[in-house]
Amino acid sequence: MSWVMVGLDWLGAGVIALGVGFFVAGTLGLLRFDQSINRLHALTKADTLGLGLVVFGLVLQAPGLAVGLKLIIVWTLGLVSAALVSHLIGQSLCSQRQEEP
Amino acid sequence: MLDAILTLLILALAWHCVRTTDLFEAIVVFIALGMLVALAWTRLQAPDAALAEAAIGAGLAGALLLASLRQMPEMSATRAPGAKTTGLGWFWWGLWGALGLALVSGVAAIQTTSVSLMPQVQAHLSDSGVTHPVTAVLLNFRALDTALELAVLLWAWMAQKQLFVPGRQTVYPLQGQVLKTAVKALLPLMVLVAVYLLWRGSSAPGGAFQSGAVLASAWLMLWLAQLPGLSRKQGGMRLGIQAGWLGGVTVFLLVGLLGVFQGAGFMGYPPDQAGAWILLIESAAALSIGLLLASMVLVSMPDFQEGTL
Amino acid sequence: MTEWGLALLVVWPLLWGALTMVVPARQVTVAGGLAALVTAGLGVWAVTLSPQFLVLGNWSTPLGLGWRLDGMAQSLIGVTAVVGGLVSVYAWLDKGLPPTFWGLWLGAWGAMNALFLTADVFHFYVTLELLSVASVAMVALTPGAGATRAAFRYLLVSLTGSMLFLLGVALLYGRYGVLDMTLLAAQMTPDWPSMLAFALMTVGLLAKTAVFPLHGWLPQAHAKALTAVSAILSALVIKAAFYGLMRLWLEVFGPLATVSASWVLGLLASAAIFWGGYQALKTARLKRLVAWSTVAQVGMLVLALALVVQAKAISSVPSVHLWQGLVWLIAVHALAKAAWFLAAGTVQKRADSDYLAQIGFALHRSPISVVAMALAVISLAGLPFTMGFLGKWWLLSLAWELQAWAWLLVSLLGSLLTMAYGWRLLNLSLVNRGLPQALKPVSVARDWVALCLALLGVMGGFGGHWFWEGV
Amino acid sequence: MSGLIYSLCALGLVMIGLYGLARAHHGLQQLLAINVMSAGVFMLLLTMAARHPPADAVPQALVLTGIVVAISALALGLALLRRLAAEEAESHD
Repeated sequence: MSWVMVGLDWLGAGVIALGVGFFVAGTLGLLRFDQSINRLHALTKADTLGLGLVVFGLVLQAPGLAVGLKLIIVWTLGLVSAALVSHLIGQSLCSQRQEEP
Repeated sequence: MLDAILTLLILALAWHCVRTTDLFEAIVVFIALGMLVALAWTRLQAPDAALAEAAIGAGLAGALLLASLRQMPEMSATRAPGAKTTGLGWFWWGLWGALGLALVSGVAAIQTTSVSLMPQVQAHLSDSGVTHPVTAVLLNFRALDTALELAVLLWAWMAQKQLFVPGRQTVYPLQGQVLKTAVKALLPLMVLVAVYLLWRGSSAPGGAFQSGAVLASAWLMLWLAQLPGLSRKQGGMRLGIQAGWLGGVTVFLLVGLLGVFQGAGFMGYPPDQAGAWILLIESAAALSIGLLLASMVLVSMPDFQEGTL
Repeated sequence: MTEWGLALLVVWPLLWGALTMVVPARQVTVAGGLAALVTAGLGVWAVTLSPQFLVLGNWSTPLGLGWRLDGMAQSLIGVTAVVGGLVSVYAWLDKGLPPTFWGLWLGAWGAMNALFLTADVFHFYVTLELLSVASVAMVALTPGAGATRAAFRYLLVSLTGSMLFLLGVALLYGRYGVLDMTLLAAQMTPDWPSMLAFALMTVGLLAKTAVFPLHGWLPQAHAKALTAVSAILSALVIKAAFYGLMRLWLEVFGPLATVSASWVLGLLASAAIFWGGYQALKTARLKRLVAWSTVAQVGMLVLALALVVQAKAISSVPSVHLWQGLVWLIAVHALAKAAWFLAAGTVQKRADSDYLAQIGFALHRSPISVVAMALAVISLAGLPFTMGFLGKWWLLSLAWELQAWAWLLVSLLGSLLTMAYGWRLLNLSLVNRGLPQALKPVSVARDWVALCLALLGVMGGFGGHWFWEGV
Repeated sequence: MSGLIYSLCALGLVMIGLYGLARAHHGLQQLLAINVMSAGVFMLLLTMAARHPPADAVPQALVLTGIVVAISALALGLALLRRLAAEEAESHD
């Protein structure tokens, strides 16, 4: 194993740790905020970044190109579904708000 | 270490799920529990079961539960204040504890017993038409189990059709093109994943169940985005849907009868044709599972009307 | 040929049941009814075959699923065919049945045939689940919140029972590594995991058989259901779970089913006989009375099972006709209870009321149904010249041989109770006619179907010689 | 060792499910409790499969069958509850 590989491994581990930190922050936000909109905010922002970092870290450690590409596809799908779901939740919150007053 | 943490988390969530008096919270916790249980099952080297549990046990069950919750009366889940306690509390706790202890000691006694059907499975794997042992067990060695389990699904759906009450609530329609566009883009991908899972099932974890679950969610997304996918107004579509419901059971049982005809026994295949028959059965089963599960979730929606399926 | 027949026994009702979903509603009765009659024919034919064991897909047993056609399975398939066929005729005549009934009933029938045939404990669980789903759905065919609630309760009990059963299956697999009943029976050793599995599976099936104190769901579910459904549930579906108990106690867990274990069964059975009888004496409603009678009669079956277990455990007792006696009792109860429920349903329909106080006149105007009920009651109580008499005689002589005086007394008292609550009903038709009232028109053919079943239950007694000496 | 942990977890789920079933006051809670219990039973089967490598395929197949049976029963139970709610709402009107 060359020193480049070792370096990439360590770098990947660091990036993953950073990503996990974002996840923890997002989860904290989910638990601490009291309004659904705010919770959504915490989740989408922090978790998207967290997922990106974790995937990036894993790509750095990936044994081959195929695995790396698969990881990137996972990340893309994650992004799309997160955006879609949060959009839907936001819409339903909006329609609830219009209903209430 | 990881196992211990996971176990504790699962037990804590399960406890919370049955303890909480807020039904919504209980359901959300149940969904999270399903995900963690699936994770635990991958640790137990059971990727097939884990995939199915994550998709069906947590995903679709969660959708069913949440959709049904909106139609329940606001019944309090707490004990009515006037309800009398029977005074037998200690008795039931004692019984519960004794059963728990009995189970733990019983399971501990067989923890290292080395009995298994795996050698048998491996010895006959080459005659089964597939190379993935779980698929071989499901579709060949114990094929009638699987056929009758598809029947359970079909009969449960038959019952739900009978029990159907049209939704009374109105739900605000979603505005904008975001969902439609996204669904149009994602749908081909989901179908591709379903086909891939089905194909992969013959040699690696995957198969009709997992594929069916993906198809079910694809259909549900079609419906949510109000794209024309499940509308029964067109005659051809209606026939197709009905054929899809019945397809899994009927194809499976008919191929089973064909086995008698070919001398391979009821629910058996000649070894050289087994792979092809299994693929046919799995395709029909995946379509059936997908359609049935999607239909079950659809009729549980609060705004679902009979004509729209 | 044989394999075709056995396969069709399961496949035919399931395929037709599934197809009723796409058949236009007007033709469902014809399609379903014809399919049911063919199923009945297949079942009767299966009785004439020689006993055999076959493994599906030409595999060998620990790997493949075994099907076993032995005397016990054949008898149950035959009873289901006869009773199911006649109930199907009744259902055909009943124009008020929703078309979904046929799909559900054919599914339940296919599930029962598979359940009787299978020799695999996990496959038994799958068939049991299919049967429960179809049965629960059949209960829910009755409109109204009461029936829906009863169906939900039935589902919960049924699911819990299945889960306990499956837990036992998991323990058995962990201990022995096989799922086939004959292989399990051959290896069974009385150790802790096996005992635990035995207890769990028994409790699960006791709940599904509605044995005291797990009977609470039955009177509601069976009384609220539509008439044909009540007959199917009480006469047949309960017996499927009881058949599981028989297989477990007499076969799979043979070495574990000791005399002391049989005492537990006997005590539960006695409680069921007295409690069911007491409630049947007390209730004010017609179908409720018949349903409580089922609780008591299930107690009688379990008592018989307890005696058979004792007889098997004490080898000094000449143990002839053991499972035959049990099967005979099952047949007696299936025929009599189906007849009773169908007759009661016809009367209830005529009077348009389920209250005993309001059906006097309708009873008076339904002589055929009254005769059917009377024959059913005397067969259940075990009066001479009926099928029930031979069953009761067998039971009493077995108790006598075993010197089990307590159980002897209980079964005699059970007969007295049966006559007492049966008399409540017959008394209404003989003495207390009530005021003339307008009756709903109901076809007399339906009375005749009930009478056919009841007559079979009586005439079966004359076939006793062939049965008891032949096997 | 990890096998034992997961067996205990499975039994824990079964016991929690039983407890939940006993104390539930709402049909939905009862269904949830039964499903918690069934997850436990399935997990027990899987621990039985994972005792010795390679993992035994038979219990895994049984669990797949069980999952589909469980969701069918859950869906039927929920349909009954929805029907019940509608019928009760009707009788109150």
